[in-house]
Amino acid sequence: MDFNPTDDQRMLADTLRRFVAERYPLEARTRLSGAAPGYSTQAWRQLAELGALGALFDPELGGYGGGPDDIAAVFEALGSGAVAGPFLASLLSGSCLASVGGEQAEALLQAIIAGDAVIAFAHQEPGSRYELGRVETTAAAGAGGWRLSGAKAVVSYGDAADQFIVSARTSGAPDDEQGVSLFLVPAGAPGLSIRGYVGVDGARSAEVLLDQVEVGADRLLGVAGGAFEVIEKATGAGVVALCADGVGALDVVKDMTAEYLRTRKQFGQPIGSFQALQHRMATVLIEIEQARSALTNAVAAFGGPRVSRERALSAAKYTLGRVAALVAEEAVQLHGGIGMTWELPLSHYVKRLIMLDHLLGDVDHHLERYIALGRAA
Amino acid sequence: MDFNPTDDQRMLADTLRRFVAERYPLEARTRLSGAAPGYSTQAWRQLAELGALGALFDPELGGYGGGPDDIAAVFEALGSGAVAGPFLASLLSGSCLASVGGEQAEALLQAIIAGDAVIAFAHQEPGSRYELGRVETTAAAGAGGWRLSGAKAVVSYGDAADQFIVSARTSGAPDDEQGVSLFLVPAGAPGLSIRGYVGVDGARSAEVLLDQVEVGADRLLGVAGGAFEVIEKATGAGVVALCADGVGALDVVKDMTAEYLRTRKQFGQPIGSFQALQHRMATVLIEIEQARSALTNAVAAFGGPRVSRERALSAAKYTLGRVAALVAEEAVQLHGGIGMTWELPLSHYVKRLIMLDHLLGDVDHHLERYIALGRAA
Amino acid sequence: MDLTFSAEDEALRQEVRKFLAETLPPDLAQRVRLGKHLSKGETEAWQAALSARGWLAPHWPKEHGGQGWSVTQRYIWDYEKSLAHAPPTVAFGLNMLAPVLIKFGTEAQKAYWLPRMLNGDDWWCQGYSEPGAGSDLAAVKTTAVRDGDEYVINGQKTWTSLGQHANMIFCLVRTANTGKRQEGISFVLVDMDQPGVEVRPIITLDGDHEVNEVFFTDARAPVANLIGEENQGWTYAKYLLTYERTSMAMVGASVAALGLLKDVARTETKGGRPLAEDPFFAARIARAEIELENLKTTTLRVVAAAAAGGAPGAESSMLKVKGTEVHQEIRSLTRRALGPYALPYQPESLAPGSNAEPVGPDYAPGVTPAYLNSRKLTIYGGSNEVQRNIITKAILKL
Amino acid sequence: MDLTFSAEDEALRQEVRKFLAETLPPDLAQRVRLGKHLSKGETEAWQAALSARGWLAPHWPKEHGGQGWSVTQRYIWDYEKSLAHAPPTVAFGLNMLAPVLIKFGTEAQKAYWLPRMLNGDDWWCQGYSEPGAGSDLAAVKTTAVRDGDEYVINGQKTWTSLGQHANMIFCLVRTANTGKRQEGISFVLVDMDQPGVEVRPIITLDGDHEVNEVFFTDARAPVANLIGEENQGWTYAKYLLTYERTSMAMVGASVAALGLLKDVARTETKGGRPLAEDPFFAARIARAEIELENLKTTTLRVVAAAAAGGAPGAESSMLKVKGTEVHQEIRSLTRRALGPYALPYQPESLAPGSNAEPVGPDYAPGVTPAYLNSRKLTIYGGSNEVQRNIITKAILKL
Repeated sequence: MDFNPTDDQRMLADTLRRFVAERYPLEARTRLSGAAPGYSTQAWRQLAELGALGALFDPELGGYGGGPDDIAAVFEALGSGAVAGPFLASLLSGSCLASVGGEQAEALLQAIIAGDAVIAFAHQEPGSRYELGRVETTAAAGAGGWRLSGAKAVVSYGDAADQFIVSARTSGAPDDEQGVSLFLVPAGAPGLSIRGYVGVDGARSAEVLLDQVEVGADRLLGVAGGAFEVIEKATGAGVVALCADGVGALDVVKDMTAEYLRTRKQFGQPIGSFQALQHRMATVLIEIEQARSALTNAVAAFGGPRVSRERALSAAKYTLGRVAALVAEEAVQLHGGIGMTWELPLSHYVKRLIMLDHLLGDVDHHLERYIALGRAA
Repeated sequence: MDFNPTDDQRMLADTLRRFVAERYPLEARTRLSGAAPGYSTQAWRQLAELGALGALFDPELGGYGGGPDDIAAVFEALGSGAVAGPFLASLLSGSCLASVGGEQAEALLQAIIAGDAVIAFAHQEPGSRYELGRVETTAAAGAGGWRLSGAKAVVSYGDAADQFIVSARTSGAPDDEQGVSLFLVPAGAPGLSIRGYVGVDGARSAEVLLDQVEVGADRLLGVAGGAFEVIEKATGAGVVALCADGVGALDVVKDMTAEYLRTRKQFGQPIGSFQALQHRMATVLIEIEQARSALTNAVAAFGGPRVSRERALSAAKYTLGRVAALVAEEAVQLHGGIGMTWELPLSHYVKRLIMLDHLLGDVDHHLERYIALGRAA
Repeated sequence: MDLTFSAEDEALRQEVRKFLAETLPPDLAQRVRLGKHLSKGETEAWQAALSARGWLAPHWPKEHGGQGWSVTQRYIWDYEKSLAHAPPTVAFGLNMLAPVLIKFGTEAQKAYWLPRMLNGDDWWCQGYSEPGAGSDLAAVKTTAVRDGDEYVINGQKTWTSLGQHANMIFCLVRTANTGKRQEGISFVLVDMDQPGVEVRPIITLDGDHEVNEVFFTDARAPVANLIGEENQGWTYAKYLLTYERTSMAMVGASVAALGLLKDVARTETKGGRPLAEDPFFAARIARAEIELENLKTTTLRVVAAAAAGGAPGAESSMLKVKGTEVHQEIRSLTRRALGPYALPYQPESLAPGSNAEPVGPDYAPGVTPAYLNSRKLTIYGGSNEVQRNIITKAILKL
Repeated sequence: MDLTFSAEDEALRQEVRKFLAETLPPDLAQRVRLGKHLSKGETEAWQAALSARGWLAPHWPKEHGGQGWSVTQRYIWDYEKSLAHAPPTVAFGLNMLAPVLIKFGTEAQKAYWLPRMLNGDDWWCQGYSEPGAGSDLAAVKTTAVRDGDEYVINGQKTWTSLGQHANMIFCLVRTANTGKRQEGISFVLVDMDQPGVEVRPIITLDGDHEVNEVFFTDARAPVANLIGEENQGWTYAKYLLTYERTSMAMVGASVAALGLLKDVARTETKGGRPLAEDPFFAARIARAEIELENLKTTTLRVVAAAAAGGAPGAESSMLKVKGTEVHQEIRSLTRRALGPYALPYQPESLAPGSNAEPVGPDYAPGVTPAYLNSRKLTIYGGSNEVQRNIITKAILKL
């Protein structure tokens, strides 16, 4: 039993933290987020060189990590720096490419790892909420290829992407898990329109419309109609990443709040000496440990059989959603008025923690999923 | 707008409180609860003479009250004294009798009001949980009467009753709202067996088995198959009573806890000076006001159309269940070890408040019912 | 027990509804409902419409241009306005300064300032909080030094809502340093259109510019602008803080917000069906609705007690705590209801007069900002922690 | 990161399971599962069976008859025992006094008392709390005055668990009144079979007789029964309080309780279907289960840190707070699950050896008492309020 990261993971995390703190400060990132691509492409390249992307993928595929603990180590470091950028997008797309395999996919994966390509994962739709199997975008087979039509919603870094992995229905009803396929679509494809915007959490996303977008037959990734498993797997990796990101941010918020309680004085004494605040801070500390444990459980179950893996993932995302909201709201309240201000770095962590619940499924979605998976088991 | 009880209601409540405090102390009641009937029959008669039962019923039926605010005034006084006895049973049965009307019913009602008869309401069954329409006990029509068979669960003061009002199915499936009928069954009827016991809240109840119990045709109360509305109405009155009982008990628990915080010293100061406890006590105080308001809402909606009436009743029972558990648990915790002891009067109020949720529907039942009624509206 | 309003009060309610139906432009109400920001002009135009009807300050005595409404009538008025999504009136002059002026001001002060409020000549803001003071209002450091018939003011105020629009500010300033901290504070009206007053924006969590810092550098105010007696300002400040506390329950605002939440939940889908039908989410809404129905009655009980002459003490603190918590919960649920579309940050859609096409449904842009903004409710106006202290101390009398 | 137990630890787990399967009578396990009370004899017989296997005190060093198990091995042992619904061993001697004896006792004391514990010769109880002291353990008023080679003891202890069965009690007594309150306390072993010791029952909320008051009136203890040095008892008491704190997370007990809850929810019906399928109730169970799964890992992280030589500080307080809250929640849900059958009070069904026919399902009699009894968890063993103070102070270092 060993709950510690490996030396490699620790070193990478330290390197990333240092790079972000010294070379890529929050202020600069906030400024850049206002327009596409939303981040410093130079810093992106440097982060890739440091290994932030390679660590997300298997050595067989050109990476040097790829385990759930590797993913967690990278994203915890990113979360503690509140770093925005297409990390999650790269993980999701990269995971899909890794699952389907083949020459084209592997080449793209290597481009992602090198920081040369940004591939967005265009799966979620305006009406799908967090359901993985609900896809209304269609792909009709035609001469020599496919024609895609539909709308994709809140696609992470959709306005920074060179290409998209687009899920589309090739058969079945809108909520069938079967019948969903993945396609590679270049950002410049005729009929594709992209509306980018910054999110409340400082990361960019985009609405992506596909109006009769034509792609060649070779742009189908994997088996037609069989993408659900690939999507679920990628989403699982994404959930680990978001939970780790959340744990990283929680630790920072904890430290900021503890420091504030220690140093801020009111009625002539540090506010941390007020017992009512102490007891609430104790809850914050306890729940952050629970969140960390939930992430650990998800990492531990990642390599196991589907039901226990997915249940642990849903339990983790549920826990992180619950704890992140609790801690974010308490941090603001314990800071008082100053906690409400944009200028304070805390606010960026708080918004990120709150928005965590709106990415890849919220607490209700994952609690219901946890129950349903348990019933099916 | 006037939130105060009438002078009559206030006088009656004061009289009841005084009687209970001076003539019928908790200690005596606890001792009596160990065996049937579970209360002092002398005190019961005196309470009837003081008007505790008459106030629950309409003047047209021989009472001198009968409004939801009358019911609330009586039960709030009883709750503040933690008085056990077949008050709820009398209200439920009396409400049924009042609904069906007729000579027999009115005579029985007058006997109840006078304290001469105790009639238990045998409706709930081992598998019905809190569903009003689920009745598996059957009544088969035969020559000159009915034959009843089935099991009735946790019948309030079933081992103190002279007679029972028994719900039984005369047609339909086990969960049909239609097809339920009410019968008057004497306690000594052949085939009727009663197993009485004291409850955690100090009130007695009984399991009642009916094995081919025969009653005459005249013992059918109201229209065959049409009892659901009567039962729902009676249960509504019961919900008002329980909520008022809870509000009465909450106020006492609040006072006991405040007194304890004021007088108990630890680490050299009154524990009420510890801010963490102050803030939790503030929550207790706020939520008790919410519970009182929920009762007020139920009383106000009682005479209105069915859906708004039943929603307000369910909202009130839900609120009382939530607040009662919160306050009971906080009261024990704020008292510390001494709050865990049977000897402290607090413990009896705490158990009563916790058990409130197990009578006539718990928080989940009533929240779901509130939602379902709103959807149907 | 009688929970119906009197015939007179019900008649007023009908009159209010008729007035709102006739006077409140539907597109303005819709903008308020969706959390869009109003321009200074829009707020002023709405206040002028109220003033024309005599209802800009109906809680004032008739002699000062109000209607002398009872606490019940004011409750109905506030509630109906919120329900109709009417723009909020700017409270600092009408609801905060005016009662102090009426009670403690000179005849000249009343005669000058009150009609100007009704005319919309002044936009008032509040100079109470100072940096680092938080809930400790008596920690006033801004100084006012007498110089002939003027005060010379130096220092800094913060959390000054809508200060960017204001031309006048009422301030707590320190005029003496002897005795307890609560002594030596004075209550002074300061013109903001002078070189010694600088307003700097504070951007809040939600990205909005609502509050400000106000810096005084040798700013001047005539001694005629002193309210009441010098060094007695704490008394007036406290009076202001205890005035009209039932409004802190935010019942009307929460009923309106709950209406939006239900609309969103009926429109958003989950598993192909309306989110409102999902058992988990329906339960979340139902719990909030029940709490709000209870709170409404708790508030009315305090209103009724106040109408009968009782002075609400700890009760108003209870209303503040529960009311703000319920409101936050409703705002939080609306954010949840929105799903992934809670994420896009769309300040351009919220800007006054904007017709920007929203990302996601039309109600999307305002939802997360309203949630984030609502976090202030438990901090300001006496933080909920301070209110909890008050609530328990009132019963424990320690 | 590697979350699997070592092969050696896993082997122990299998060995434990085998032992429990062979040794623990199923009807006894069922009685424990349903919250029935065990007789003194049943507990002693079970302890004798453990002792025969050498596992009554496996956490003791081998030289004293233990197994010298690591913190991980002890975790596995405790967890598996709970899961199998084994009767709890009486902790006061084995887990509380013994570590103090081993660390601070004389050779003679160790040689005499430790084997007697393993033999079941003594039933120990704890004399720490005093009336009115609550969480303030240093407020010791019971006095011990030296009289030759004996102490003469006067005073009162309370909350003495299972004192009615005990023949020995270890006490904190005041031997000096100078200096700080923590000074002048001594740690003494007192024979209860003497006229000066009287035990009176305290009946708890659930109607059970578990705790007692113990009165000392000129009771006597030989000076040979003093542990360590006179007036240094506070040191030993504190050592005892920090020893083996991961068990306060109650993970095994909560997993067992959750199993019962799920069984009840599968058996009880709502709307004609198993309660476990009701969305609300399923969510209640799932939330508790997830918290428990998280807590399990939080506990293992502390165990791993302790195994690596770290001394748990605020972590054990966190485990205590969360563990007791999770356990209470599970007990509360089980009560809810039972519906109307939570109401009957059935002490006769819970009495040792009883075969009384239960009212309602067979699991009914124990459920509400277990819920009520669980309320003590957040009060004793250092109340959760005291633990929260510790947790935050550790990070704030104020």
